[in-house]
Amino acid sequence: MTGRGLLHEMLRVRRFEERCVELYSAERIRGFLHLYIGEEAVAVGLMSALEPTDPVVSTYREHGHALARGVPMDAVMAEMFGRVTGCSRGRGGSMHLFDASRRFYGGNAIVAGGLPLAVGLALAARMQGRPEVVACFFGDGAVAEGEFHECLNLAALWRLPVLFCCENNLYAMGTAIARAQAETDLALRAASYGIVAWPVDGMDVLAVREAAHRAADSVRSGGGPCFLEMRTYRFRAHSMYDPERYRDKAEVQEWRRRDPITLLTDRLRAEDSLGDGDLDDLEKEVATEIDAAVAAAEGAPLEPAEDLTRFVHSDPVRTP
Amino acid sequence: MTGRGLLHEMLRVRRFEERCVELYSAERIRGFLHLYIGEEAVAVGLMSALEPTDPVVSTYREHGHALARGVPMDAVMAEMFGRVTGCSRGRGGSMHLFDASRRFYGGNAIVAGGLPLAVGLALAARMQGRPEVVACFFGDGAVAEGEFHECLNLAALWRLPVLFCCENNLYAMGTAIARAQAETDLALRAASYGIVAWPVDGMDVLAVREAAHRAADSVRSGGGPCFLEMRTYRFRAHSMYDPERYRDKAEVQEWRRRDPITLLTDRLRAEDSLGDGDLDDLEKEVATEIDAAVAAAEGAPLEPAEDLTRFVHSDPVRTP
Amino acid sequence: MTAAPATAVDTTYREAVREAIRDAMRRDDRVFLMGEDVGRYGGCFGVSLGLLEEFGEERIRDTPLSESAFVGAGIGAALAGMRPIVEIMTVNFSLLALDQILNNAATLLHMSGGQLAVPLVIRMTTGAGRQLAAQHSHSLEGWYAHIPGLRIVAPATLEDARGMLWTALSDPDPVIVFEHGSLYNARGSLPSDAGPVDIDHAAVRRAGQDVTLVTYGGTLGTTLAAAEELAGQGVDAEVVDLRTLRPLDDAAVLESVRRTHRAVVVDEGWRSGSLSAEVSARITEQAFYDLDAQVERVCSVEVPMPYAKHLEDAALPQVTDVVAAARRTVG
Amino acid sequence: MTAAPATAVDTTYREAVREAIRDAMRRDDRVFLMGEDVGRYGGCFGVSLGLLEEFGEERIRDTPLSESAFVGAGIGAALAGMRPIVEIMTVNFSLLALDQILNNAATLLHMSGGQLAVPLVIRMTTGAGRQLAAQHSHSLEGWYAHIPGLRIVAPATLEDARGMLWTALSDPDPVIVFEHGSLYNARGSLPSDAGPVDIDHAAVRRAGQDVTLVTYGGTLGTTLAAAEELAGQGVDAEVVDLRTLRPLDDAAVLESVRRTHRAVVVDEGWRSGSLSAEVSARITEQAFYDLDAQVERVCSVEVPMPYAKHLEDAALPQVTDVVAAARRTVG
Ligand SMILES: Cc1ncc(C[n+]2csc(CCOP(=O)(O)OP(=O)(O)O)c2C)c(N)n1
Ligand SMILES: Cc1ncc(C[n+]2csc(CCOP(=O)(O)OP(=O)(O)O)c2C)c(N)n1
Ligand SMILES: [Mg+2]
Ligand SMILES: [Mg+2]
Repeated sequence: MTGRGLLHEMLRVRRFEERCVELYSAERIRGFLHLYIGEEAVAVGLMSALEPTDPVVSTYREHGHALARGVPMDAVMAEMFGRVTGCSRGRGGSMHLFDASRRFYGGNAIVAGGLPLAVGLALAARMQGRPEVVACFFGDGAVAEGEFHECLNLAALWRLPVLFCCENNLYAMGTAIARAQAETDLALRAASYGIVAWPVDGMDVLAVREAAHRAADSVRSGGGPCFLEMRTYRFRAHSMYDPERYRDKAEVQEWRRRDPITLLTDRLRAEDSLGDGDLDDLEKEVATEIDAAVAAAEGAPLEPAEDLTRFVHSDPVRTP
Repeated sequence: MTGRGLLHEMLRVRRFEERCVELYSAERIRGFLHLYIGEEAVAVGLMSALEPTDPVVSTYREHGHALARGVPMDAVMAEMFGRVTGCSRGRGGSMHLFDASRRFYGGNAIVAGGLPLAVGLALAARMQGRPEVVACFFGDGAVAEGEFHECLNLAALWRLPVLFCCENNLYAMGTAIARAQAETDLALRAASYGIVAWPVDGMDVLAVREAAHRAADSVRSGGGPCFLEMRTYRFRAHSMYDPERYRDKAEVQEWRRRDPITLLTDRLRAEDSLGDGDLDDLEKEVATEIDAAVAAAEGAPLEPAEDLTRFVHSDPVRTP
Repeated sequence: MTAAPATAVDTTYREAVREAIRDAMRRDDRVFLMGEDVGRYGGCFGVSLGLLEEFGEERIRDTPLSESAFVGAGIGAALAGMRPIVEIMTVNFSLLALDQILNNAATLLHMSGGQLAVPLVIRMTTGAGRQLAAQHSHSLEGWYAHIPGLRIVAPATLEDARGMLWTALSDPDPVIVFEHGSLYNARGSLPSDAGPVDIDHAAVRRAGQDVTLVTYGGTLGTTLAAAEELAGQGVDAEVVDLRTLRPLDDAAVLESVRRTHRAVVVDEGWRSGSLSAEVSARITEQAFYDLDAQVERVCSVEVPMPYAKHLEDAALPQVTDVVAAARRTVG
Repeated sequence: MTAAPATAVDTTYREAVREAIRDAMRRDDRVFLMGEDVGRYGGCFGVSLGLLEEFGEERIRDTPLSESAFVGAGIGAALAGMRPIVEIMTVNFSLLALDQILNNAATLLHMSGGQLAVPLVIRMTTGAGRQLAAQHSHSLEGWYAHIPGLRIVAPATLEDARGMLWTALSDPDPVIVFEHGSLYNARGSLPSDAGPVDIDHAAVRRAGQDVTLVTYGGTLGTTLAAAEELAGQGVDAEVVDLRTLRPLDDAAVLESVRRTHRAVVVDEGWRSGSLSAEVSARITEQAFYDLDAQVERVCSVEVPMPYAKHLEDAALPQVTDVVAAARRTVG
């Protein structure tokens, strides 16, 4: 993917999220909504280094992961609207985006709850002889959970092909990392399991992409799990209900100066890979895509309530 | 406690456990029975460095912990017999020895289940301004559990007065440590939380005692938690149902050459602190104590079955 | 000297819980509040807002995301003489601490032969209805009500939100308080001197004589609305709010059913194996010959809760469902 | 070519489970067994003894003590096309993995709109009766039977121990198998060609016409013994073994109760909120006018299980309790 392509992807995420805020105020989207604004470089850089067959396990702050993975925006937006055309038929909403065809294993709203799945997907890949890398996203907050420990140990012990993608945005809701972790250097924490781990500037999409390539190569070639600590920041509140009492406006401002989109734009401009009208073109393209997604979602049908109990169990196999 | 005293304590545990085997065969003791034979130096060395007011949290392999802590042998033996005179009224059995008066918080049969209690006991001590050290015992197997991680992090983060006493006997049931832990150096694992941690020869009671003193002093003086990895070995099967298919007889033999009781005996003899008849005297004293405990247990009453539901909740407070 | 007369104060369920915590913290310095984001953030539902400023970091204690460790730490602290209030953000996350709750908090006293009491209070939010989807919408009160050694309470009114906590803290044994997430914004008034209430008895929230509607927590509103609707149809329903889910106040339920001869249990839990099953079984066991009809249950449909509003509505007990069930018993 | 006629083979419940695992491993190379000490040790109850030697370390996979991780890993492996059998040593430890079971295994299919099926089988030992005390004696089948998306089975006979596993593995969705610890040594004979059995239906283990005794798993023996004793007293009891605890085979239970007009549910779980409550509630809901007496329940006393034998006996359902309950319904 070109620099321009990465920029396009980040813009898609950013503008999508911004539109979600409006749609939330308009009560088109409900439930919990966790925005990815500020962290776009992580998902975009990471996904650009994966193969389409690589499984991805995500969190509840996963719009960016889903979009960057290639889940169609129409399907994501329709999901937020609770429509049957959504990528989870409207059953999941913001926190539970799924796309089996793209090996996007969702959308998990239990902090650290996705890590064991990633270990299992990796185990299956190994047992079946498939050279896959399982990308597993989680936040700094997840690192305190017991499951984190169990899974890092298991993946390291069995040398499973898991790429642990830690999105360290310095807060778990209102809890700053120093008030949650005895060891705030999360790459060091991972390294204590004998896992190759290093910190990455999560605001620099090119740095993330490069690190992801290196890590994925190592994992894919049988080197065992890797751990990337992507140092990033969320520019917005934890969710739509968060008055952000726990951090200074100044701190947020400081980080906004390292906006991943601005950083890449400036870089591409400096390199002359982004012409004068290019950004506008991209913005227009993105706006058109989002408008279409919203329009499609608005017009899409709801799942009939009679289907409520469908998929509690698999549909009976129809013998032909 | 003198060297002779330590030897006496270790002999009490060893002979007690040996008698338990007989009593198990005779079906006087039932349920699960986990012996401490081979590991006596750990409990005895450790407890000798604690204050009577220091809380102790233990495991299901805790006869040695209880005896070394000073829980009367009569009460422990009666517990194994299921008698109301037992230290848990016969309700706990081998895995659940309690003695609140000695701040012995039991006897936990969920691996790693005691660690959170220890963290809480330490928190209370701190909040109440009491200079206590909470000694928390657990095995190498427990290190893989999520609770281990959560508790080490919490204790380190809050700098709580916990002394983590890891009994690394190299196996969790039939699973050798290298097949359970990606990082088999458990002191290193603990150190990754910023906890002062070091390995100790768990077969050498004097080494354990010295390490425990140093660690307890550090913890008591506000230095935050410490972690001792006591390297030891269980000479007998995991429980009475274990045919020990997972380890070589030769390995067991090798470790038996470092029997903690023999080691101390030899040392005391070499130092001339143990005279010719002394060991015999100790043995006799211990045998007498055990005989008396067994006799008392045999003769002790059962709790009336009508009291089965008593203590599901606290007895109603009787206003005078 | 005479006490100033109590005035009525406009408030919310959220503020009532906060006031209960504040009151307890002031009364007893062994009390402290511990959980994820209870301090700086003010509680994920804003319940503890302002308490950090008043009581400081030691007593309003933010924890890492380590449910098992901090719930277990609450148990340990209780063993050593503190009176912790542990907040688990929601019941959905409480499963991560269930081993500690079942195997330690509920068990230590009995297993130690009466030596180790655990005076711990755990608060957690429960329930659905806010489009939070499958992993954030459970009603698992029934599971906790299965555990010997625990007392389980479900404040459904402002008075209970304000009053149950201190009584729970005064209990020498562990108590779990379930606060339904849809209630926090409920408005009403409380006397300015509102204080502790009993946590032993069910309460009749509406008297009636044709059918007994038994419920608790988040479905009390639905059930009262159904009773109104039934009244319009000539059916005079009595509404019993269980309040305490363990131990159940059988006597109150049976007293009502013996008068009305009919019962409907309304419970937001998944039907099979929910608390409603226990209530139904007890009614039949103890009042079989007083019953004029089968005991009916209105519960959630047995599906992971969907996000889409129309599906969530279809999954949850609605007023019309309660009305229909009641009519089946009198029909 | 004709198949050799099946002969009867003397065996035990333990061997029947082992044979079921071996058979499944041979039939389908996507199947593997994972859990604590299933390999080198041979399984904490000796169930998997010898399988490591036959199938190797990859497919008989010892895990660290990390219940949440390895159960979740089973879910992940199932998502990716494997057919894992995850062994949790005992139900007591399964709480540490309950979040994974409820929020992932049971939920992913529905929450993903039908995209992600989880063909996973979890086996665990359950129950009391061996003086293992409070933390090793739970019967929590009822909790698992509350969870939509799961199928729960409880083999009570050698035939079911041998036959349920393959059927469970053939299910596209998660199945939990509860093996009662007191059954492993049960002896009996099985045909040499014993194979898969259905996991949809309850089974009548003894026909009778005066009262229906409904049970499952570890209490089937107690219940059959009670039926014999009742026969001696002139009461002809029918014994229904539920076999599958979710979804419950209502039809079978009701068919029997409609004939006998009386029912007793026997369940080793703690009485309040146990599976027996659900069975009782369903009987009353669906067969109220067929009942001649209240539905009775015989369950465990609601205490953490004590170690001492006489106390454990007093806490568990005994033959005399079942007899007495049955007599209350016919009395
Ligand atoms: C087990 C669990 N505990 C608590 C929560 C409530 N919660 C949701 S998000 C969150 C913060 C997670 O922080 P982090 O892992 O850093 O991810 P971020 O939100 O910063 O992306 C919390 C506490 C939860 N969803 N799951
Ligand atoms: C959570 C949990 N999982 C499994 C078990 C079963 N079990 C009992 S002891 C044991 C081994 C523990 O090993 P370790 O911690 O090294 O202690 P040791 O027995 O060697 O003293 C296991 C797996 C348990 N009791 N609790
Ligand atoms: Mg974060
Ligand atoms: Mg060990």
